[in-house]
Amino acid sequence: MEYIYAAMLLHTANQDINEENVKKVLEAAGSEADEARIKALIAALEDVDIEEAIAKTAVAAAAPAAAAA
Amino acid sequence: MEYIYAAMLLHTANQDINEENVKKVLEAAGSEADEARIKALIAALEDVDIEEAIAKTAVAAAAPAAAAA
Amino acid sequence: MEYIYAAMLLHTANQDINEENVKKVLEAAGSEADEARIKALIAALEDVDIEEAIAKTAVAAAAPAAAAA
Amino acid sequence: MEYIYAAMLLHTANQDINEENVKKVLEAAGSEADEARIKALIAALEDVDIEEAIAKTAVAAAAPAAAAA
Amino acid sequence: MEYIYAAMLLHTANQDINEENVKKVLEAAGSEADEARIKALIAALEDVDIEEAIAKTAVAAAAPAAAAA
Amino acid sequence: MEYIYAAMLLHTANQDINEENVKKVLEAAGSEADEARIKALIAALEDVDIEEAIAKTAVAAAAPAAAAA
Amino acid sequence: MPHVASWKKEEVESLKELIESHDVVGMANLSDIPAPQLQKMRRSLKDSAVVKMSRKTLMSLALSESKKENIADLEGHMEGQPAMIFTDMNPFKLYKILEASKTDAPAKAGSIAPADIVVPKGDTAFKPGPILGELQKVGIPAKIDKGKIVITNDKTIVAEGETISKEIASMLTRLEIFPMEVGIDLVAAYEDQTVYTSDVLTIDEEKTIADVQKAFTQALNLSVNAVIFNKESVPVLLQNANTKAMNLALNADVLTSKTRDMILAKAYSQMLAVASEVSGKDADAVDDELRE
Repeated sequence: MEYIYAAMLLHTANQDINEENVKKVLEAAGSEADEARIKALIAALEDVDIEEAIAKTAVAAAAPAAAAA
Repeated sequence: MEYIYAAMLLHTANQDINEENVKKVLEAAGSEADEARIKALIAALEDVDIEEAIAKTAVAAAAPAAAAA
Repeated sequence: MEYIYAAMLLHTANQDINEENVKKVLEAAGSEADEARIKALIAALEDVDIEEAIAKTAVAAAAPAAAAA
Repeated sequence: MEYIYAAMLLHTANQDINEENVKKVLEAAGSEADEARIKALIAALEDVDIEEAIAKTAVAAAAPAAAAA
Repeated sequence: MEYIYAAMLLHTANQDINEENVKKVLEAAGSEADEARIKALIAALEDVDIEEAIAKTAVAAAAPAAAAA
Repeated sequence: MEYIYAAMLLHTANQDINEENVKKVLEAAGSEADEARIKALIAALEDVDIEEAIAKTAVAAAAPAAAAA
Repeated sequence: MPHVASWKKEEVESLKELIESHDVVGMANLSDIPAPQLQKMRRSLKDSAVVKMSRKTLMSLALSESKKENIADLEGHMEGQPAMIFTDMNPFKLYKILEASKTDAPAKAGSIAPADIVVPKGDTAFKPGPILGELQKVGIPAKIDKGKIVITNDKTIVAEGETISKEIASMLTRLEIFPMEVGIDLVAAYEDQTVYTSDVLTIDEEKTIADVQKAFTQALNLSVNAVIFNKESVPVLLQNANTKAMNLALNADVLTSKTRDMILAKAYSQMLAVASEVSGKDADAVDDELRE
């Protein structure tokens, strides 16, 4: 999951999620930075709206609470 | 959330969540690294079992919900 | 509500919830400390399990997350 | 939660949530008053309308529960 | 998901999930077979019990919320 | 499930799900390719909107979490 | 072909030609199809399939004389009023189309129930009269209610596979229950050296959709659990990461832009919870605004 957190960190800091940046963050965290995985991540993120993806979590989280009430 | 993401990144990478590491990660992500906030983060996480805290659903405002139910 | 917050603060700090302590906290917060009310509070709290009362608020946990996201 | 309770206490007592006040309250409650955490607390609350934050979250919490009820 | 389907297909057919096989399947499906991504796939699957990973729900996100409710 | 996996692979790779292609993929995966089953699959998939079926799954994904509450 | 009339010879030749010129040859049963309906079906199949009725002997002859391997096996699948169907479409698809074009028809005395025949409870169009006794006689629970004859319970009147009696058939028709399906029954189909029988040709579309969904879910699960990045898994991984980060921040009471309001509200609701316990013991222990 390091890759995902690195992407989220860059996103929150308003930085480009590109190979160089992801690698830099991972290395700062003492994590191995596999080029292929970084590439796959970036390619996958191209069509993804991070804010939207995160917002969906909350929706899913809200449902059980409602059901339990 | 940058500070939390940085902490999650370090935790996932099996690194110590200490001032130096958090700062390094935040800076690599091009994020401002405020010393006081880093210190506060570390202090807040000191007594927390991170694995448990991650898995446990956060407890938030319940009373009004209960009242409505 | 100050009285309750004062009591919770003492509880979280592992201090006795007694007249002297509640008064000290309220005064530090610049709040008026009504003796009779403090006494009534302390008497009432004797039969209340604060942890349990707080734990009950967990029921709707997830709902606010939705709004915040 | 001590820091949060201290802030809420001051807020309820219509006092400024500043370093000095938070520290005073925490110390009166026999709690350790970590400077960094106090600073982080104050920074985080700076632009926050506490009443609104509470009301907003509470409303959100109630909505799904109400729907289910 | 092509890479995943290719891996699942090989797994179900009791074939080794190795570079050569994944490539062969992807090419048969008229899909581009990126060497780096194949390598990343194989590395990621190395320590994974595929049967288990297939069955375990991915949307873990909401589960803790449900559990708490 | 090999036949379905093969079909999904072709679908994801934007290739026609026809006898020839399914057979090619299955054989590349070292799987036996039974002509009748391939034909049955293709006839069955003709009226199935794979994207729609997938979209429904995604919606359902959130449901079990809710159900668990 | 000695002693065979020339029209028969021609018909066999024409069948053989059709066999040779189509990938798929089906053997169907046309029993019980009213002529107008058969006409309609033929018309709707016009562009995709040819339906040819002929004598059994002539069809057998054509099949046995065909050079296509194993096609003679179709002979064993002549049932009722057999007819041959010629098409180039996938035999599974042919079966699906024929099944879909079947229509409901009234029960006939002596025919076999294709499935359980249920008379549903509820109002009927019948006015009170001797029909009540007739219903009861065939085992349908009925009574008079508000000037109408009402069936009181769902009743399975003929089980699957049982023969429909004359009385029941006529009653079902009067109740406007049409339990039979009429259409071209494809008994078997030949393609590429193989004869597929109807049990093999049946497609369960719902199961196919369920399988597609299962495959996708499995692929998504595997991608997420093994942290393999693709378009589908990354949003879920982001969600999971966000949930974990939020859990950590909220449980450790770390104030961030996203957790601040919630943590404040948490403190407030905890205070309310304690206050409510306290006021339950002594209303004077809390201030006015907290009194319930």
